[in-house]
Amino acid sequence: QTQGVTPTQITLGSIQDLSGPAAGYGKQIRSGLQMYFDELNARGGIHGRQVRLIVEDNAYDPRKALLAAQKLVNSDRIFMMIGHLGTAQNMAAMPVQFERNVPNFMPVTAAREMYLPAQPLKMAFATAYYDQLRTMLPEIVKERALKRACVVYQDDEFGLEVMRGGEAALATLNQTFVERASYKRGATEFSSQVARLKAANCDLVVMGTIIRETVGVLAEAKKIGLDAVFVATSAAYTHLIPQLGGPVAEGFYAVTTTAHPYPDDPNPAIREWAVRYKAKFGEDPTVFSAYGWQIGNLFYEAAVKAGQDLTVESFLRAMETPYGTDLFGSQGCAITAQNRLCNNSARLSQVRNGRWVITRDWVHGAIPTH
Amino acid sequence: MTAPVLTEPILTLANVEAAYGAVKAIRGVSLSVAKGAIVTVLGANGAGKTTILKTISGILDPQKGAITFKGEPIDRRDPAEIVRRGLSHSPEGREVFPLLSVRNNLLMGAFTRSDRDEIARDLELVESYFPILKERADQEAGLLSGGQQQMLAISRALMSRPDLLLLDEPSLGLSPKLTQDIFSIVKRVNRERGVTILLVEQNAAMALETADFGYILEHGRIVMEDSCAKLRDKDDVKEFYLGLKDVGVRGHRRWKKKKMWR
Amino acid sequence: MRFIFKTRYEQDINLIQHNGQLFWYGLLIVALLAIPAAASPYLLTQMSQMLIYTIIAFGLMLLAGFTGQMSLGHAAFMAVGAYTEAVLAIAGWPFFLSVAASGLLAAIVGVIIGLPALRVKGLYLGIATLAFGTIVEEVIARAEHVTGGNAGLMVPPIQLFGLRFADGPAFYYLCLGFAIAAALVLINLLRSPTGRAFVAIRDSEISAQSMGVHLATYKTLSFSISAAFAGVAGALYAHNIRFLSPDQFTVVQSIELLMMVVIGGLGSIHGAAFGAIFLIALPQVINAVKPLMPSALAEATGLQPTIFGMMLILTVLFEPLGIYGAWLKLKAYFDLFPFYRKGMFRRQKAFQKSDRLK
Amino acid sequence: MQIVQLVISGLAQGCIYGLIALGFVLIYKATETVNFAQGELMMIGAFAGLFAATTLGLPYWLVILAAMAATALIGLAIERVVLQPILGHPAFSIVMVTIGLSYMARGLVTMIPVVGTDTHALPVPFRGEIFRLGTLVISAEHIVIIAATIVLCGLLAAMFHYTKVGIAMQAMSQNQLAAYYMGIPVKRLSGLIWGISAAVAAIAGILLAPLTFVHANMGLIGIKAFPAAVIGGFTSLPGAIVGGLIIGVVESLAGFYLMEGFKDVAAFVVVLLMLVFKPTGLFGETARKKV
Amino acid sequence: MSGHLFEAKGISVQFGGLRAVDDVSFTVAKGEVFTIIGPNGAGKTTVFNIISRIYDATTGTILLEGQDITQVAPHRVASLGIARTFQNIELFEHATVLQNLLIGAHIHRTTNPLTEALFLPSVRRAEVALREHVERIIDLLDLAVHRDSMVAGLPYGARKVVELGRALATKPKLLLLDEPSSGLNVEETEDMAFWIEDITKDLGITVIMVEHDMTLVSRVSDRVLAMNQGRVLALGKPDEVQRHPAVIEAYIGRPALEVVPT
Ligand SMILES: Nc1ncnc2c1ncn2[C@@H]1O[C@H](COP(=O)(O)OP(=O)(O)OP(=O)(O)O)[C@@H](O)[C@H]1O
Ligand SMILES: Nc1ncnc2c1ncn2[C@@H]1O[C@H](COP(=O)(O)OP(=O)(O)OP(=O)(O)O)[C@@H](O)[C@H]1O
Ligand SMILES: [Mg+2]
Ligand SMILES: [Mg+2]
Repeated sequence: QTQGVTPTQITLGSIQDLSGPAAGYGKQIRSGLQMYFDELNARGGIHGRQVRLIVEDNAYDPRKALLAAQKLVNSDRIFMMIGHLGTAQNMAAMPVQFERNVPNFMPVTAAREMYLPAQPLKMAFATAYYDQLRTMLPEIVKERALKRACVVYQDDEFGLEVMRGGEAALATLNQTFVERASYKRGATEFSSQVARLKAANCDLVVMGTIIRETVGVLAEAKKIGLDAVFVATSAAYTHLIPQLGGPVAEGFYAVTTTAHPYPDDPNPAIREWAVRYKAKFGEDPTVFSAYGWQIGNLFYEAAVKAGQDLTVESFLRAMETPYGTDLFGSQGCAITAQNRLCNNSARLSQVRNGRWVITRDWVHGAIPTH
Repeated sequence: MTAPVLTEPILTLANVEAAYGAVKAIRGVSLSVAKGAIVTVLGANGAGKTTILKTISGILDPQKGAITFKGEPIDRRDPAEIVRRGLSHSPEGREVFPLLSVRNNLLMGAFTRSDRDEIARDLELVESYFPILKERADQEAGLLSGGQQQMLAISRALMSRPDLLLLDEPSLGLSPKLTQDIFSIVKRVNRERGVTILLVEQNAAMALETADFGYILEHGRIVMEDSCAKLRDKDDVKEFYLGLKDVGVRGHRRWKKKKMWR
Repeated sequence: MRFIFKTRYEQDINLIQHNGQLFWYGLLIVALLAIPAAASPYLLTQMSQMLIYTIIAFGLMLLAGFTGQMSLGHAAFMAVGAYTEAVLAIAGWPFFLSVAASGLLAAIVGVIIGLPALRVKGLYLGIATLAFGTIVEEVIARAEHVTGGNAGLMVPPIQLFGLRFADGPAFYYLCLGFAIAAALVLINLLRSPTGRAFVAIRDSEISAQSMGVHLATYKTLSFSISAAFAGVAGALYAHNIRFLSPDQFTVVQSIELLMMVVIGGLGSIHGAAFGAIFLIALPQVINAVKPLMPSALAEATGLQPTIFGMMLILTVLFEPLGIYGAWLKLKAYFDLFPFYRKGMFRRQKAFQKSDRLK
Repeated sequence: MQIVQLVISGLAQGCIYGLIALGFVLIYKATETVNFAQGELMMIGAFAGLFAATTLGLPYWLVILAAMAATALIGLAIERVVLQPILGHPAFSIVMVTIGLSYMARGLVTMIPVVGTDTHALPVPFRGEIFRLGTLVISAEHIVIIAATIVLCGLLAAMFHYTKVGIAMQAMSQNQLAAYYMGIPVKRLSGLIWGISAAVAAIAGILLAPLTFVHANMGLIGIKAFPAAVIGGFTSLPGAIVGGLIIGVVESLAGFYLMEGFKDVAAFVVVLLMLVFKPTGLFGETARKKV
Repeated sequence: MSGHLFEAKGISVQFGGLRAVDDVSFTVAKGEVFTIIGPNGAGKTTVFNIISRIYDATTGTILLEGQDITQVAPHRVASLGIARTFQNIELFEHATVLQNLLIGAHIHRTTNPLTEALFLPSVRRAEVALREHVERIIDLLDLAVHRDSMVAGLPYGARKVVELGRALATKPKLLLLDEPSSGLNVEETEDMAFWIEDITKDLGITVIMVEHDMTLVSRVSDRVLAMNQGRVLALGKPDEVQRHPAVIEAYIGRPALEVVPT
């Protein structure tokens, strides 16, 4: 008998930040997942099994993530960990899961450790920050003929990944960063960092920043007149950037995978989905809601393929077959024994008139092998 | 000494009990202080004298009994409110504001008043009682010597122009000369300003000479009450509180004689 | 009510004062030994975690409760212990050696952090330790080649006598052993001159000094013992968590540690243990009662911090002596049973006095 | 020129630290406890301002007044409900209560439906406006912050030194028992000072909002304000501001000239040095017990 | 009894503009009871604070058994054999009387933290020995009833005794008593006199005392030093000093009050 699977129910676990600094995201991922599974259960579930989702809070603290993972794995006996948010948090939780043969399914973090080193129980969908920049940055640099690239990054694993990705991208062009500036997570004041960038005469600033820091840096840059192209990863691709930044966010670039589901999206299916979401949760969906929904959907498709006899093995076998695009236009999923990442594609968006606009469609990155 | 006209009591305690946690400190104390009088409470160490005063000024809540001040109940009230009704307390252990200047300490004594000129006049008055307070007006009170702090505490209590003044061992740590001064000041304040005074003292001789009426407290109970003139005549008082035996309290005996209150 | 007639001074010194105590502590030990038989693996990890925090609480209680020195940087000691253990375990040191090294290194850092205590007190000391804690956290994040920096560090399981002590009953018993040892050390110190010197410093530095207590020595000693406890606990913590990153040892964590001893009951050894139990059990309890709450509340993001804060406030408000205080009252109630009087534990008015003059 | 620009930015940021530190010092001077929830009061003030500006659509100056009033009321209420019952208990207990309060405030704010865990922007009339002085750039936000700080500090310092109530507040922090003996309404003054320092926090929150936005965790900046207060001596209002400025400038310069990571610990290094070399801070009085 | 146990040579202390102690010299012989009297703020406590090294003397030297101790660290004073009590009582409030006394015996510890952590048999033996030492003091001072009470709850008088006991527990050669009888009534003052006699006669401890109760002073002191405004006013036998006109003028005031029973 597989843990977490009964004839009538599949128990899934997820860990989100529900009270810490990333609680905004955590809640939206939870809502996206919840919406998918509620609708799925109403449709009759998977082979007659209802899906039960247990969400734990990690407050964006790896220690709490670990305890939550222990609880989900050992006490709630979940079948799979799904859509877990945060790099360090996943790193802390994975050993506990793997010891009990509980897969880590599509964590919401674009760190390479989510699929490397390759391991059957790891499955990831998020193009790594590293790869996002490696694929996208040379395109911009060449297009705009930029000469002096700089980086400002959050001083943690996330920021460092961005910085390394940028370095790798520049290496292909025989460039290096002319200035680097970092800040500690939670920082609110960036004058000295931006002053350094200005002093270095940067014309491109790669940003390993998330939301408030992104806007903070942009505002400070505008203030002291640092005129450069600003590019961030998908971590900064949220509707909050134009909303908070207002005019200072105009022209800012971010690498994108799933596009933000605006309520007036040209795609009627997405519009209709957004209406359902708003009816259920009382607020407009965000790109994180979409991630949650996409992860739920991929789980459903694989679990259906795995058949009536749902075990970890049958699920993993089903996962290693190709999957196509979804409601949000994903580039499908092609996981193999060696490659545990769905795909390595990304596109580029820019803030124009207060909303995100895709400026360059999918670029397919190389299949990661490290 | 001529007994002052004893009018209605300004303060009465009826059957008051107070405790620190599980330790009962005073048990069923009843006393009354006539308006305009000087009343003293005598008692050995730990008898509960300080506790009585603390209970009156609201620092300690009584467990039982009633306290009336100027005809109104004041038990279980906020201490600050009781003070505003015209009661002032110079506590055991001085309790000055250590980091405020001497002058500000005195002004805090007049916190409840707003008559600037009168306050200035009272300030001058207490500074004339204790010139050192004027000399050291700008010094932090915490750096005064023990006796100087005592003078400050008494003066500060006077600054509120109380109707009833509670004095807890005012002569503690004062030089013999100042001790005499203190008692004459107590008398003057009482006579000239009509302030009623409840006095707790270890210096029983002085207390009995200064006060009109006295209570004797043992183990939290009042065991004797009488006018001071009469108290001074009792043998036990003479023996245990005044030390009026030829050779000390107990002569050369090292053991203690049991008190027998008659 | 129990009356104990003492005939020899040793009776005051002895660990166990009477047979009743012997019985209850014996029972407690038996229960603790029996837990692995009944508990699920998850519960067992939690129990180990609880024991680990008990060790920290013992140390912090010695410092805050008995020496009167406030520490807002205790997580730093834990971090030093945890990282030392991780690094040495990776280097293949035998466990008992590496854990000793962890305690020792934490103690050394404790001495350094204790140095400001020689010049500043109370609040200032709190800020100084907070500053130190932040700096230690930053150093760990920066020393990437040793600590793995912000990327974190995986900790290998303990190998002892060829056996794996990674988790389950084996690791639990290991923690239990350390916790009992820590309790004994603490009790022993407190009933001897060192412990009394600590208490003296807490109550009046000026007269402690005139009694010949060298303030600097004893304050740093208290810091280092306390840090050593936290260091050893940190080492165990590293194995229990198995993944270390600097953000596990922030100021917030330090504050939670302090919260633990306050809720448990400052100035009592029992209180330390109660506090640790509370800190670990509360999130579990909240999770357990979540299904009973209206879903809007149960899913609210700020539920846990809110309840945490509320418990802290309620404790201080209604039971300043913490859980231990409540426990004492309960005991007194039963001891005195028919004679219990209502006003007995009524709180008196209290008056604060300046800490600036001590 | 570079250095001047850095110093200006540092000063502006330092004023924010100073304003929060001012709140610490106010409460410390009057009650000798440290309010760990000061940062959270600031957060509440910012949210109150946000509500006034967006939902009620008030003009900016009214937003400030409304936020001050609302936060002061909340401060008063907090004092009344959780602090008054333990007034007089050891400072340590009260500190723990304020820590509890800060947890609760952070948690409860996220439970308010519209607010949640999101980040919000407070509309400000002078947002983004800058003045240029040669190559130097000063933003209107910073000028407002600096001016507001100086005025507030002056007013409050005058209150403490020259008014009866101000002296009484100092008195009650030094010896509460004696304060009662003097008829000082300790409870009322304690409420009053909480109200005032909450109002100051609200100002800090509104001034900070354009720089860091409004969100549940914005109060954590309070951790940096501790060193500011300590450097100033913890009992001196101007000291708090000076301490804040020092930290702001040191951070700004350290971030530019020193290696990575120094900016974040600069405040703490400075405070440690201060405690080692001058434990009472720049303006603190040396209090020594006389025996 | 040749040679001095203690000698102060020209000591002065300056606090800002105030010269609290001004060129004071005196010697104390072994076994003597040496009393310092003087008006409030004369600098008596400051002299004690210099001897116990809480303050640094601005000028002058202090010698114990001929050895210069002007510069020793404050915590070393106890092991040199000097113990003191405080004017305002500085006890360890949240410890029991027994623990207070045991802390007093701190300098006689024979164990170290390492052996204590393990509570080796040697620690147990040492603890019992310390306890026996302390119990003798408890017997001497009649403190048995308070042995296990928290100091915080004791009445003022009892605390004075505990403080005396704590000072004795250090086994001093020289005991400094700052106003031992303040706050005590006649009977308790009497006890104090007996104890001071016992301490000097039976334990051979030399006593320097600051005191305002002239009866006690005359009864126990061998020599008296009168100070005023930091300077020496008179030095000699108790009755000589008490009759000294300057002393009467500054300190005693009119002759001690005689309470004549009417
Ligand atoms: N804070 C306290 N906690 C517990 N018990 C106390 C406390 N204060 C006083 N007591 C007890 O209450 C009793 C009365 O004390 P109180 O201070 O009123 O005595 P007193 O007559 O003023 O003595 P003294 O002459 O020493 O000042 C004493 O037995 C004392 O032990
Ligand atoms: N640390 C200090 N700073 C400033 N002045 C001080 C300090 N210590 C004492 N003084 C002053 O020195 C003088 C002597 O004080 P001291 O305490 O020695 O007096 P004392 O003789 O013991 O008086 P009392 O009998 O009142 O206790 C006083 O005027 C006091 O204000
Ligand atoms: Mg008394
Ligand atoms: Mg003196």
